[in-house]
Amino acid sequence: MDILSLLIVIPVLTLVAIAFSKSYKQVRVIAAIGSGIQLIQSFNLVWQYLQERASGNTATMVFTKSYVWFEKFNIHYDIGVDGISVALIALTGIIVSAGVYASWGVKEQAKEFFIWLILLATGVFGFFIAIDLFTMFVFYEIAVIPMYLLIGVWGSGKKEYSAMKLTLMLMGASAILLVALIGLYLYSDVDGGVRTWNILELAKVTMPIEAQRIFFPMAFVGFGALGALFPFHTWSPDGHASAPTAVSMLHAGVLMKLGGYGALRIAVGLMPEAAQEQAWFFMILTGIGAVYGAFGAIMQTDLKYINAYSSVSHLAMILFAVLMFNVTALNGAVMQMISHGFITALFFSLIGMIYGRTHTRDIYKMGGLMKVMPILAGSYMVASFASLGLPGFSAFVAEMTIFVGAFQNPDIFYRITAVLVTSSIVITAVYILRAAGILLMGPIKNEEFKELSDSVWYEKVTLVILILSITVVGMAPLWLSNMITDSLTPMLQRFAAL
Amino acid sequence: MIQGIGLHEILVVSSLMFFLGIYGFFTRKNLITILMSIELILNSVNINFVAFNKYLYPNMMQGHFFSLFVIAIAAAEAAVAIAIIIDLFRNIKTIDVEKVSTMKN
Amino acid sequence: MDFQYTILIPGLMFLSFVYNILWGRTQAPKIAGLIGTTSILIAAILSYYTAYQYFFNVGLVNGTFQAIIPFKMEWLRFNDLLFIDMGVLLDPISIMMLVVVTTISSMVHIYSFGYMHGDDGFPRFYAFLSLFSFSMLGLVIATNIFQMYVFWELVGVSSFLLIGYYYQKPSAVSAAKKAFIVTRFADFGFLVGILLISYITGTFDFGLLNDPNGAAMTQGAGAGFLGLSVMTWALILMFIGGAGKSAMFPLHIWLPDAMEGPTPVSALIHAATMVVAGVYLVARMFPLFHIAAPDAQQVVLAVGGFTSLFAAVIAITQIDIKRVLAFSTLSQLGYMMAALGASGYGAEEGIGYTASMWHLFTHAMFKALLFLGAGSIIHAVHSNNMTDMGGLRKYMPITHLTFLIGTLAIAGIPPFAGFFSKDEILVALHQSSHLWYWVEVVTAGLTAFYMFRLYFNVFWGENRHYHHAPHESGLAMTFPLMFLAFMAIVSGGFFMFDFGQFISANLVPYDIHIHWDVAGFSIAVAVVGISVATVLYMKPSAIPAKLANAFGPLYKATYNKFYFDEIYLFVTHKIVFGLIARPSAWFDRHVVDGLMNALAWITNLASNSIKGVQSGQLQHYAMSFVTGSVALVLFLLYFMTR
Amino acid sequence: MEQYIFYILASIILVFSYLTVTSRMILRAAVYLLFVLIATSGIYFMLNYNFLAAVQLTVYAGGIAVLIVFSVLLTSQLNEKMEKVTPVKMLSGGLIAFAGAILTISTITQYEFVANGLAELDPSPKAIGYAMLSYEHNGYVLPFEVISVLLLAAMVGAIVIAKRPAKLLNEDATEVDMSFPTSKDAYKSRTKEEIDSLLK
Repeated sequence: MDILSLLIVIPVLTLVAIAFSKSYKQVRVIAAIGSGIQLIQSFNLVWQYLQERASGNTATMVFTKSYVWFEKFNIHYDIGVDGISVALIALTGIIVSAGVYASWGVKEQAKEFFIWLILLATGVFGFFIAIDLFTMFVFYEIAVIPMYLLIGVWGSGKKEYSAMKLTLMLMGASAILLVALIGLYLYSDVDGGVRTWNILELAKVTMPIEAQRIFFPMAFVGFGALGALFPFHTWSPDGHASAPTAVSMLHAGVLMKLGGYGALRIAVGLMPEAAQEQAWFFMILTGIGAVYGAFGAIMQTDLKYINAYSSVSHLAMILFAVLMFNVTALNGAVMQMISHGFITALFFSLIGMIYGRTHTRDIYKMGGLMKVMPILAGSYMVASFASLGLPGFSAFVAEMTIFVGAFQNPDIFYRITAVLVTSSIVITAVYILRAAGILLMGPIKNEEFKELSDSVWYEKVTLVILILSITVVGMAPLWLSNMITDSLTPMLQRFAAL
Repeated sequence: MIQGIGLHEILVVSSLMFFLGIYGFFTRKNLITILMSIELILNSVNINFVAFNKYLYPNMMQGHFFSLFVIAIAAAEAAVAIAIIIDLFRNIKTIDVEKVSTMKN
Repeated sequence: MDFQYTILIPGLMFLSFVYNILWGRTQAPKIAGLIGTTSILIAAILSYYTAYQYFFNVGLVNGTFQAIIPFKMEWLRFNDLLFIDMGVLLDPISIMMLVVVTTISSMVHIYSFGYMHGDDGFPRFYAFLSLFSFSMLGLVIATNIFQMYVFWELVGVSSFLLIGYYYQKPSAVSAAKKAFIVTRFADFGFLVGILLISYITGTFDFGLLNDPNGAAMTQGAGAGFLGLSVMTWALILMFIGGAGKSAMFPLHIWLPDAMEGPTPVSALIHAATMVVAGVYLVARMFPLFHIAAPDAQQVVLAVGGFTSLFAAVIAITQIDIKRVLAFSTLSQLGYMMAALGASGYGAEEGIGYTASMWHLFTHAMFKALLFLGAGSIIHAVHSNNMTDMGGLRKYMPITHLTFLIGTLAIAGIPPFAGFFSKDEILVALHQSSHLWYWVEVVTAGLTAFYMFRLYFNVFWGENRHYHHAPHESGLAMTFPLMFLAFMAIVSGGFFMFDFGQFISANLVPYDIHIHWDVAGFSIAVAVVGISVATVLYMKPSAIPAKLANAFGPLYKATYNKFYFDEIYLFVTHKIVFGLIARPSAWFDRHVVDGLMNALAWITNLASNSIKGVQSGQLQHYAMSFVTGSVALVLFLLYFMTR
Repeated sequence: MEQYIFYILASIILVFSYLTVTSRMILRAAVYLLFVLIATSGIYFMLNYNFLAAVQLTVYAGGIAVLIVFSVLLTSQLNEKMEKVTPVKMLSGGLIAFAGAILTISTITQYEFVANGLAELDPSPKAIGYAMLSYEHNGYVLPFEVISVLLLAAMVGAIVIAKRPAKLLNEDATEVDMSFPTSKDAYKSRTKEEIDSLLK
């Protein structure tokens, strides 16, 4: 069993074990053990990867394996990782573990809940290790579908509406995406040879510009919708507001990163010419998204809506950076994926915990929580500071990398959008502090809230895992940044040839 | 062969009969009358088979046999259909085709 | 000399922060305080030792102070040229700042033992103090702009946390938010400035940027916008960052509100250390400002000069003693900025630079003294308002005496510290710009007036009826007062008169002379100010009220700080929130989301109308089947026969 | 002579077909159908397919028509007229049927059928019997067997369906009620709601 396939096998085994377990207590213990092993395996992978690179392996992808899956269309189960996917796999491992602890309190239909949750994680892991477009797409769909049930069944509020909206919009986007992928496949033999879905092979193909012009926007929008590209982001506020805690965490933390990852690796990575040609248009969209999401967040009163809009703003930066075509910005994009994954997961887990106590998410109904639950409130402050890009936390590193990268392009249009996107740090500060100020500070508004308890052990585990990750990346970013930069080199060589 | 009557005449008769059957099938609401319309349609087809056999390919018997089999099948079909109709009537007290839509929802 | 241990100066504070924030709550409050105080005292001793070693043994090589980088590590790499190092840069101004920060911070740590005694959040308070000290120390020893920016943000957040320390008080929360957001807005300018400079010069490093013969001096000269070169724009943007942190007009609005924080915090952050970060930034980038972008330097001069006058005028009418001090801080920061703006590059021409740094040093001492004194008063009276005070000199002799020393120092009366540094600033302005010279002279008179108004109102004047008699504070609070009073006397001319020996724009030591023509005039102006205050406020009298009436609208405008808060409120709430945020939230929920919902709705509608075809009616199906067949046959016939 | 007989048969077929599909008295419709079937067998006789004509008479006219008449008797009130056909339905159905008929007839009349002119096979019952059981050329043993199985299946099916006790009518009755409802209201046409409530 190779190290990458283990990443799929472990969750699948966990699924089987959960299916045979009796009570919700067993289920959650099994899920915790399974995700724990997965987490260790993810870190092991990071370690193995660094060893492999240190030993002088400079292949674009390492640990590659290939099995024929469907001969007729040359579909393979092709797997392999580079620094970017390794980093994102580690992110996924961490957030899935944290998510399992965050759903420790799920008792109703716990077995089904954890099965769908782990299945979702399986899809994400598969997506990150796959380097065959079709296999990638299959895993992508595996990741998206459980979301419908998780929100529709275990959600709150107008969950059916949200679940339906989320699924339909993502399905619509993936339909467009599939067209683009098939397009890539059909054009993969323009240089002669057989058609292929393999990313590494496709990267060598001189894709005709006419084809790129059609398929690039499809691929970018297809992935972008998952990455909350304006104006295809509206599923995200509703979806997050209705989703149960762990699902919000996983969704915003990991699943939405699939969009950025795909946009980077497939849309821009395989069709750079068209990407450069059409970048201006998508830069406008992402520029708007970054600022407009932040402005949208100012006026929200529901904690989850605030955070969802903040995600729109932060994810727009990822897509923005992806369009910058230089090593710094792309590096920043990946760092932002990881950073935002941690931070937004922390936010959603905290919101879930606070909601579990106060039974409201309306910030105006709460206040002075710092006094009542210092640990949760303190963690919320940490999340807030991390989110508004305070040094020492991961977002600062990521955002600064993006900004510096964006400024490397001398074009005046790029410059202006870069300043526009940069200005979102001010607006972010406004809405983050507004929410934190109303929620945590000031007098306690509701007498009943004085009786509320602070965090319990499994909540602390969630918080510690996430805060630790945020600060480690924030304080010692160099290794991560180097790991990502190395893996960007092949792509940059292609850009340089333009 | 019928003296003085060509294939065309027979076919015209049978197609008129056919479309009368069709018309009945469209407009009738009672299941039994619909069944009757179907019998008309089957009969018109039988006439066609027979006529083609007789006029165009007298050296073979395919049309003839086909008609025989159709009659057999028609008998079976009528038996089953009427059994269903009766059962339906026993259960829901109507054989109005527009009201028998409980399988729809 | 190996200065590697200097990393411990911020490092200790960081450890103290981490320990206190994680485990502070679980222990006796005193332990947190002790840990914080011990760390800062060790850091202070290390700083003094470093200063001694640097200024007297190691620093001077060939008649020039060397920049020493004893520690440096790569923290983040953007590309081959641009990377962020975390390191320690030792040069005269950074070492001076180390001394200032650790000294004031030590005093505040000690003082807080008395002031914050019995408060619930005692460990939290010390944790945040440690965080602030760490960030500020990291800022001053930054080796490159980006490291500075990193710590710049961190001091911003420590300031937020400490202003909002009494988080259950809505006014404190909104003041904290205001401070953070206003400085954040300024930091946006700073950041864009950094990005522009990094793009122009391809480096963040102070050494490369500030080399007077380096490439950076000319790289941004061309390709301008609105008639100013790129470098000028970049530096103006960076100055916006500095202006935000140093609360220069028009970004000054957060500082008076920041007085909602505990008084030791005001002394440490909002008087002595953090607010001078902007001044320090300009001083740090001074060669670039002066050589590469003289226009930007003019902006610094104008903003600084105007702020000092503007704040002094407002300070006259305020009745909250901490706000009076806050506006005086603004005014003094304006002095420092103006001095930098007026300075030349070189030894004698660079007098403004030296004066600015010197004033930074003396101001830190006497303003911290004044704030801590004010804290002592508030502690005794339980009110911030002058109208609740009077005749306190009998109850609080030590506070009274030290406060008087601080007041004299800020008023510019020799031989107290403020006189010397302010005199040098006036000299520098006299040399370069007469307009701003006169503005600052007037400001000096106003300063003397309003400080003595404060002094007389609190310690003289009417004896109020207190609920329980005010009493002198304990040793933990009076010791820092005495120490800082001592510093306020000696940091001027007495034993470090030759500040020019240590700090000059081009790092070459030189001698400073007192220019008695400028100095004499400024003393005279100060004395006039003091006299007027004495006449008006020493004994209870009706004259101030009459004057206030006589200047009705003007008095009202100054009392309301020229309505700047209201303007900002209007801009933020009505324009930003009302005209941008609310519409965009609405737009998103209704138009963008509405489009998506409309799409779903149309699909639904279409499917509903098509659904009718699947009626479940056999006859309908048959009819469509036959219709279709007929149509198909017709179609085929038509095409087959044509 | 034969010509006229054919025209008579044809007109019987068409007239009674029309009556079959339009008559509002259901039993009459069944009888009209019987006439049509008989007339059809007449045509078979004229074509000299005597065996087929006999089968048509016995199976169709004798069997199926009687079956239909019985089912009519079982399920309908004999003196009750069926509802009138709505004009929309009549129009749309008529139009389509008419269009189809026109199309078909015009096609037929335009087409020249060519006979192969070979000698006629013997359509006597004996020959038919041999052909039916022959597995050589022009033998039909396979369809014959298939039809046999089909008939068996249909027989079983018809019995099973029709024999199923009417449980839904009287669920609390101890004995299964096999009788048909006789009261008049059992025959009135029912709304959908009533049917639903019956089905519950």
